[in-house]
Amino acid sequence: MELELQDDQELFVETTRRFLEAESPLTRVRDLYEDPVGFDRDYWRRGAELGWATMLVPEELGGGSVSGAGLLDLELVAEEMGRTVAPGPLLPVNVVADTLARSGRPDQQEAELAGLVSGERIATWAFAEPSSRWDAGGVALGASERDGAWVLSGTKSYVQDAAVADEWLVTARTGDSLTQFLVAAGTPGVTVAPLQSLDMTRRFGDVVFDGATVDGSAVVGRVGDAAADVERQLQVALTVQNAETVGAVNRVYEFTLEYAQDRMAFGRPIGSYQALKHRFADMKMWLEACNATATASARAVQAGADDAPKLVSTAKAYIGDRAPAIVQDCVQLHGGIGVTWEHDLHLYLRRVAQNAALYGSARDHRLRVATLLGV
Amino acid sequence: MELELQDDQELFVETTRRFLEAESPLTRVRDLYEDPVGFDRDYWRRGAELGWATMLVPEELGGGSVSGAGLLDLELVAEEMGRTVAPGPLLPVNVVADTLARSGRPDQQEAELAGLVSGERIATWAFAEPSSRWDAGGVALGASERDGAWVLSGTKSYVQDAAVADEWLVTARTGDSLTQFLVAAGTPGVTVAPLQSLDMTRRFGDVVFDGATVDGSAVVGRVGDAAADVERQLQVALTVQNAETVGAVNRVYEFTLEYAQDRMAFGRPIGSYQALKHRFADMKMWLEACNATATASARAVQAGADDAPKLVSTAKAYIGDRAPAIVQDCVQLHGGIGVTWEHDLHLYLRRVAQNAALYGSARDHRLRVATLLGV
Amino acid sequence: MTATTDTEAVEDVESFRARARAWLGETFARVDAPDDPIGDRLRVEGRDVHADAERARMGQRMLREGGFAGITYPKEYGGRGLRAAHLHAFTHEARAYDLGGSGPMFAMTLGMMGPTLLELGSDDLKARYLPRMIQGDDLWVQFLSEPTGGSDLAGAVTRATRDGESYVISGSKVWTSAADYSDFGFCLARTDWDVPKHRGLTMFVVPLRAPGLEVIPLRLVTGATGFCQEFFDNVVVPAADVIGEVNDGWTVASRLLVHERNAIAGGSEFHDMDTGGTRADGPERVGRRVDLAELARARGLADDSHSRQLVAEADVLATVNRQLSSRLQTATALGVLPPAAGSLLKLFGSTAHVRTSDITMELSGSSGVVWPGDDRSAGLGVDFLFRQATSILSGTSEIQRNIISERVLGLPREPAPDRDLPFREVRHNTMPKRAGSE
Amino acid sequence: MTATTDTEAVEDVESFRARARAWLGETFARVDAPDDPIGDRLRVEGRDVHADAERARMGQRMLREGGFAGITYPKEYGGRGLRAAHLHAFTHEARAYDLGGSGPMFAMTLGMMGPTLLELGSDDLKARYLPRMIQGDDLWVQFLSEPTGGSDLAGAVTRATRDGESYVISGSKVWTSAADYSDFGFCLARTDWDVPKHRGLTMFVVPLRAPGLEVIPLRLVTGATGFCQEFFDNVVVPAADVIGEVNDGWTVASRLLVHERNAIAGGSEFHDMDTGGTRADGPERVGRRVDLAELARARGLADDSHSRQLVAEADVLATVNRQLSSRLQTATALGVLPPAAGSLLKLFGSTAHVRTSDITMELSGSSGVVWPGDDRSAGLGVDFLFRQATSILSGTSEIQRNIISERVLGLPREPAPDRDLPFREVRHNTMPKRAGSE
Repeated sequence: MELELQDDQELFVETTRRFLEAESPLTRVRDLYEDPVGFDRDYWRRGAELGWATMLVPEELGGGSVSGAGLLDLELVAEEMGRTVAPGPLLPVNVVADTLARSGRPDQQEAELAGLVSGERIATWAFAEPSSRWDAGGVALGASERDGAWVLSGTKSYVQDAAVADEWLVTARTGDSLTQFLVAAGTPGVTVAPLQSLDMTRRFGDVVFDGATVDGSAVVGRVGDAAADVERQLQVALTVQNAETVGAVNRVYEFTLEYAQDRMAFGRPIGSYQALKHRFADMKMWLEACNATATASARAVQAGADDAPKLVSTAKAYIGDRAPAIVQDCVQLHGGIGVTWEHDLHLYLRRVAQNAALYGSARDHRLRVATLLGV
Repeated sequence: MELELQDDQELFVETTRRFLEAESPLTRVRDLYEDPVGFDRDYWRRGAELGWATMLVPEELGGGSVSGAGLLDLELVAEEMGRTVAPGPLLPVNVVADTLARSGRPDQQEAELAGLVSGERIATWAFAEPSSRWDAGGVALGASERDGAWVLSGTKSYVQDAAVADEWLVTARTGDSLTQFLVAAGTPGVTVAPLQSLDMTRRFGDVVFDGATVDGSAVVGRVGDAAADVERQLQVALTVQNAETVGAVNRVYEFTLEYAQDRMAFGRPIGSYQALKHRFADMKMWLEACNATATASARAVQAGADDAPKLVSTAKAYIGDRAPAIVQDCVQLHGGIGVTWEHDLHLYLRRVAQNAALYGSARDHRLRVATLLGV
Repeated sequence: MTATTDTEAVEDVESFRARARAWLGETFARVDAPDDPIGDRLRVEGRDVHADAERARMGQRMLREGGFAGITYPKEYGGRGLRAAHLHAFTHEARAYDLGGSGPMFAMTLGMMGPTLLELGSDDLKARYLPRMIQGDDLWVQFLSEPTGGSDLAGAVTRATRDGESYVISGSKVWTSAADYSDFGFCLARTDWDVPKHRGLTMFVVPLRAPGLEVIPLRLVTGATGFCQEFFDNVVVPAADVIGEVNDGWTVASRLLVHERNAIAGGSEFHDMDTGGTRADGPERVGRRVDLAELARARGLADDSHSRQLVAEADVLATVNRQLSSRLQTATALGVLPPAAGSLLKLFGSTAHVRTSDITMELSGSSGVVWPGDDRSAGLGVDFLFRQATSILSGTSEIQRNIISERVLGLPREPAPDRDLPFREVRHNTMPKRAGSE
Repeated sequence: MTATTDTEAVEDVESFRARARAWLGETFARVDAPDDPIGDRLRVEGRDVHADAERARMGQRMLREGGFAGITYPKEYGGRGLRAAHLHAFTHEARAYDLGGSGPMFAMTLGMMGPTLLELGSDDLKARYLPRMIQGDDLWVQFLSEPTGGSDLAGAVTRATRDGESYVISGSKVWTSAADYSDFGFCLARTDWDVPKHRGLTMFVVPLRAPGLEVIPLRLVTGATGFCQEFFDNVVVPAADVIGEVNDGWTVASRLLVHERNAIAGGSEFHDMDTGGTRADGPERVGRRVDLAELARARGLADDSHSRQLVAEADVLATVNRQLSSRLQTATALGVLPPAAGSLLKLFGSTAHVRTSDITMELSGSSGVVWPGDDRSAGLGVDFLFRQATSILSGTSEIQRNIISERVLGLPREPAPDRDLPFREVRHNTMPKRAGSE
C-alpha cells in the first residue's frame, strides 16, 4: 500500500508477513470460526513481541516504532493482517494504548502499558452504543460522581473483544461533555453479552453497566475533556481499519486477476474477454484510489494535520463504498465457486463488509465531510 | 412503446408520425432554437386537427379519442413527439383541457374547450413556483376573495409556454386548501418574464401575479377543493412526460445501435467489442424497463386505479434516472462527434435531461413513493 | 404450441377456474405466503429436505387425484390435455393454498425436464417417465454444469463410453439443485472427443441412486446448502436411455435452457409457479425478503431523506421488475422480441437483487454485521455474502449480456477459438483432484 | 531522464526557488485563480482566442527574459538545462501569479511537441523550432484524430504523397484544440498503403497558415467552440520537415501520447501546468467549477441528508483524485507501475467528472434546466450536455480501460483483424463529404 518504505519498515513488514503466513494461514482462520474468542492469546503475545502493540507508545513508556512514525508502521501491520484476514485485537489494543500514552496519568501508564505492549493484557475501547452512532453525539452512557467515585449506567455495544478484554476504555457522558474511564473486567455491575459477527474470527459484545461504580482513579485524562481524545481514537481506529480493508482487497484482487488469466471459457482465458478486462481496469483504478486515500489520510493523522478529520472520513467514505463493491465483483468473476464455503473469498468479504459498517459507514462519514464543508 | 395497439391506434400513430416527419424534421427543431415561441402556431393547429388535444375531452364536449382510452392515445402521441423531439404545447394543453372537461363548469367548457381542441387557443398550467417544489405543498401563491372577486398574489415559475398561452390555469392557495383559477392572458396585474430553457424549442416563463383580480367565474371546480384535480394533473403531466422521454430514448438507442454496427475501429465494427456489447445489453434492459413502467403507469392512470399515484411516481423515479444515463452513454458510444452541435444527439439529451428535472425529479418521486410506503 | 389437439372439445377456462377454485377450497388449507422450500434452503441450515420432498410429492399426488396435475400435458401421459390459459387460471387460484410446496419443488421436473422429454424423448422414455412425474412419484434434476466448465456448458468433460448396450459415465457435475432428494437426472456427457464441442455431447437419463454416483451437498458462503456436486465413477446406464440422438445432446440441453428461461420469465406452458407476481423481485432471488420500510423505522431512519429514498428505490425496482416481466411475456408472445429476451428479465432481476442487497446493508448499518442472539446466520450481512448468487447461477449476468447483445440485438458474436476445433484440441480447465481420490 | 548532463554544476533547487519567488513577485501580479483560457473556451461563446494567445506568448516571453522558460530544456535551444525538481519548484511558486495564461496555453507546445521534437527531431528541426517555442514565439498543435478514425489513431487516412523534395498532404483532421490561433502542427499522414497500418505513417511539421490548409472551429453541444476541424487540400511541405523517419510516424505519435499522458498526470519533466492540485478534479475537466455546498444551501437543501451526502461525495472524489495523482506519480517514478498507469488517473478524472456532473444536476433540480436571464448557457444543465467530453477527448475511457488491462495488468490484447493486413485491405470508415466540396 505505502509505496516507499524505509529499510527498517521493509524488514518489519517482512517479519510480520512471515509470522502471519506461518501462524495464521487461512485454514487456521477457518478453524477459529468455531472459537468463541476468535484468536489465540499466545498468537497475540507472539505478535506483540514483533511490535504490534508498541507503535503508538513512546519509547520512554516502553513502546517505540521502527520508523519513528508509529501510526504509519501500524498501518503496515494492519494491511498485512488484512491480506490474511488475520485475527487479533490490533485495533482496540492500539487505540487504548495510544490514549493511555497520550492522556493517561503516569500511574495508569505504569500499570497498564507494559501489559498491553507485551501482549499479556488486552484492552478494548467501549464507545458505540446500541444506537450504533459512531460519533460523540451518540454517547448516552452516563457517569455521575458520588463521593469521589463514579457510577456508570448504560450499554456499550459493538465492543470488539469485549468478553476477553482485561480492561474497557469506556467513553461516558458527564453532563454536556465526555469523560473516559478505564474499567477492569470483573467490576461489579458490569456484564458482557456476546454478539454474533459476520467476520470469521472477530468477536464483539455488549457491555452493560448497571450502576457500576469505579474509583476516581479510573478517569483517563481530565473529567469532561475527552472530546479531543475521542476524535483521536476515531482517527486511529479508522486508519487501522482502512489499512486492513485495503490490504484485504489488494489480496483479493491479486488472486482474482490470476484466476482470470488461468481460467478458460470457450477456449480462451476469461481474462481475455473485453467486458471482464474493463472491469479489472475499473477495479484497479478504484483499488489504487483506495490505497492512495488510505495512505494519505494515515499520513495526515500521523502528522496531526488540520485536515486529518476530513481526510480520515474521506478515506472511509471512499473505501467503505468501493471495497465491498470490488470484492463482490471478484466473487462474480469467480463464478459459482465464489459463493461456496470452500473458497476463501468469503473470508475476505466478511471482513471487508464488516469493516465497511463499523466505526461509521461510508454514509456516516460523508455526512461528517458535509459538516466539515459547512453544509 | 405500447406493444399491442388497436387498428385505429396504429393508424393514429402512423398519421402522427408522418405529420411529424414532414412538418417537424430535426432541421426544423434546430431552426426553432432561435425562435422565442419555440413552435409555430399553425403547426400546432394542424397537429390538433389530427386529434392531439381532443383525447382527454369527452365526445359530448367536442373531444374524443380513437381507442376510447384517451390517456393511452395521448401517450402514443407523446411518444412520437419524443422520437422527433417535436415542439408544441402537448402537455400543458392536454392537462388544462382534461381539468376543464372533468371539473370545469359548463360555461367554462363551452367557452374554452372548442378553442383548445381545435388548436386555435393555447392554455397552460401554472403550478410550480420558484421554490421548484412539484407538490401541492409547494403552492404559496395566495388567492383571497374580495367582493365576489379573487385577488391573486405570488409567482408561478417553470410555466411552459407561459408567454404564448391564451389562458393560465393557476393553482393557488386559499387558506389551508387549494383552488384553481383560469386566468386570461392580459389580465391586469399579471406579467410574464421569459426564462431560458435547456430544450431547443420548449419555452418557459415566470408568471407574476401582483394583486391581479379575477372574477369569481374564473374558479375551476369548487373553491378549496382542488387537491384531487392537482393530483390528476400531475398524473396526466407525468404520463405525457414519461412517454415523451421514453420515445426520445427509444429513438436515440436505435440510431446508436445502428452506428455501432456500422462504425469501424481497429478493423472491426465497434459493436463487436464485448465491453460495448454488454453496455448495449444493459441499455436494452433499462430501456425495456422504462417502456414497461411508462405503459403500466399510463394504464393505471387511465383506469383510475388506486395505485396510480404510486405507479406514476415509480415510473418517473425509474425513467428520470435511467433515461439521461442511457442517452449519455449513447453520447459516449458516438465518441467525439456526439458532443458536437452538428450531431442530433444533444437535441435529445436536452429534452430528456429537462424532462428528468421538471414535474419532480427522480429524487422527488422516490420520496413520494416512500411516503406512500409509510416511511 | 400447446399439448391439445384442435379437434377435441376443450373445457372453457372460466368454468375450469371455477371448478379449480371449489376443489382447492375443499382440499387444501389457505396460507398467506406459500412455502418455498427451495429458496429457503439456500439460507437456512438444517432444513429437512427429504421431508420437504415427501410433502411436495404428496401435494402433487393430490393434484393428480383432483384432476389438476399436468394440466397442459397430453392425456396419454396422465395430463389433462388443456391449454396454457387453464394452467395459468389454476395457478392463479392456487396461490393462496398450501400445496405442500409442490409448485416450486416440481418446477424443474414439470417445467423443464418434462417438456424436453415430451419434445425429444423416445416413446418408450415418455411412457416410462412422464406419468410418474405428473402423479408426483419422481423429481428430476439436470446435470449440466461442471467444475471445470463454468458458463461453458458445451465444454463438458464428463465422459460417457459405449460398452455393449450400455454407456459408462465418469466425471463430475456441480450446481445441481435438489440432487440430494430427487430421483432422476438429465446428464450431459461427452461421447465423441474428435468433433467440435457442440457435436460430441449426448444427454442421458440417470437414476440418482445408480451405483457409482455420489451426491455431495455443497456448502455455501452462508453456511447453508442447496446445491450439490456429483461424482460419477463408472455409472452404467442403458443405451436406450439416451434422450434425443447420440451426439446431439446439445440440442436437448438447448431446449432445457429455453424451458428454464420460460419458467423463470413466468412464460412456461407446462408448469407455472406463480403468475401472481409474488416472485416479482426476481425468480432467482435468494435470501430473506426484508421489509425495508420497517427496517428503516427500526433503525430510526424514518425521517432521513437518504434512507427514505433507498427504501423507495428498492420498491421501484421490485415494481418495475414485475412490469418488465409482464411486458416481456407480451413481447415474446407477439414476436416483437425473440425468446432470448428472457435474458433481459434474468439480468434485471439479478441486478435489482444486487442493488436491493446493497440497500439492505446500508439501511442495516452496524446491526447488519454484528447482532445479538445465538443465530450465526441471523444478521442481514449473511445475505450480503450471497449477493452475487443470483448473478451467477442459472447463467451468469455476463452470459445473459452476451445472449442479449448477440441474439436480441444482433451484434457480432464473440470470437470463440474452440468453436470449430475437435474438442480434444481445445484448451480447457483441468478437473481439480478430489480429496481422497487417487 | 532529464535534459542536463551530470558533469555540469547545477543550481540548488531551493536557491532556484528563492530566486524564482523573488522574480515572480517583482514581475507579475498575484491572482486568486489563474486564468484558464483553454478550459474556459469550451463553455463560453465568443472568447477572443487570438487575444488569449497573444497574452500567453507575452507571458512566455517574459519567462524567457527572466531566465525561467524551458527550465529543463537544453541550453543550446534556449532552455535552462535544469532538472525536473527545478521545474516543479518554479511551477509551485508561480501558481499564485498571472502569467498571461502561458501555463495552459503552452502546455501542448512545451509539454508534448517540444519534448517529442527533442527526442526524435532532426538537428535542423530542433534548431529551427525549439528556441521559438521556448521564447514564446510559436504555439504548436497535434493533428492526430480524424473524422473517420475515432480512437484508432493509427488508422489515419490523411494521405501524404511524395513529389520531388516535397510531400503533398490531403485529408482531414479533427479535435485539434488551439488550431485556430496556433502556428505549427505535428501532422500524422499515411505515406504507404501497402503495409500494415502502424508501418505506413509519417509525421510532418505543418505550418498552420500553409496554403490549402483550412481550419474550422467546431461548434460543441454547449454552443461554444474550443476544438477545430482541418481540411488539407494538397498542402505542400518540404521532405526535410519529416519528424523521425518516413513511415515511422507511429513511433513519433506514440511518444506524443506518452508526453500527453505525463502532462495530464502532472508527471511531465518539460512543462508542469500545476503541481499544486488545483486541477485535481481532472485535468480534462471542462465546464464551470460549481460550489456544490453553496448550491445546496441556495436550493434550500442544506438540511437534507441526501443532498449533504451528494455534496460530500463530490468532495470525496476531488480529494481522492488528488491523492491518486500523487500516488501514481510516485508509483511510476519508482517503477512500481508502468508509465501506462497514467491511464488510471485519466479514467478516474473522467468518471469522477461524470459523477460530479450528475450530482450537480441533481442538486440544481429544475433550476438547472430552466433559468432566468438572457444567457442561454448560464444553466448548469448546459454543462451536463458536455458531461461525456472528458470521457471521450484525448483518448476515450474505453481506450484507457484497454490500456490499463493490457499494459498495466498484462491481460491478453483485443483481437485486431487489421493489425497485420496491408492498410488498403482494412475495413475502415469512409470520409463524410464536405458540404460544397467536389
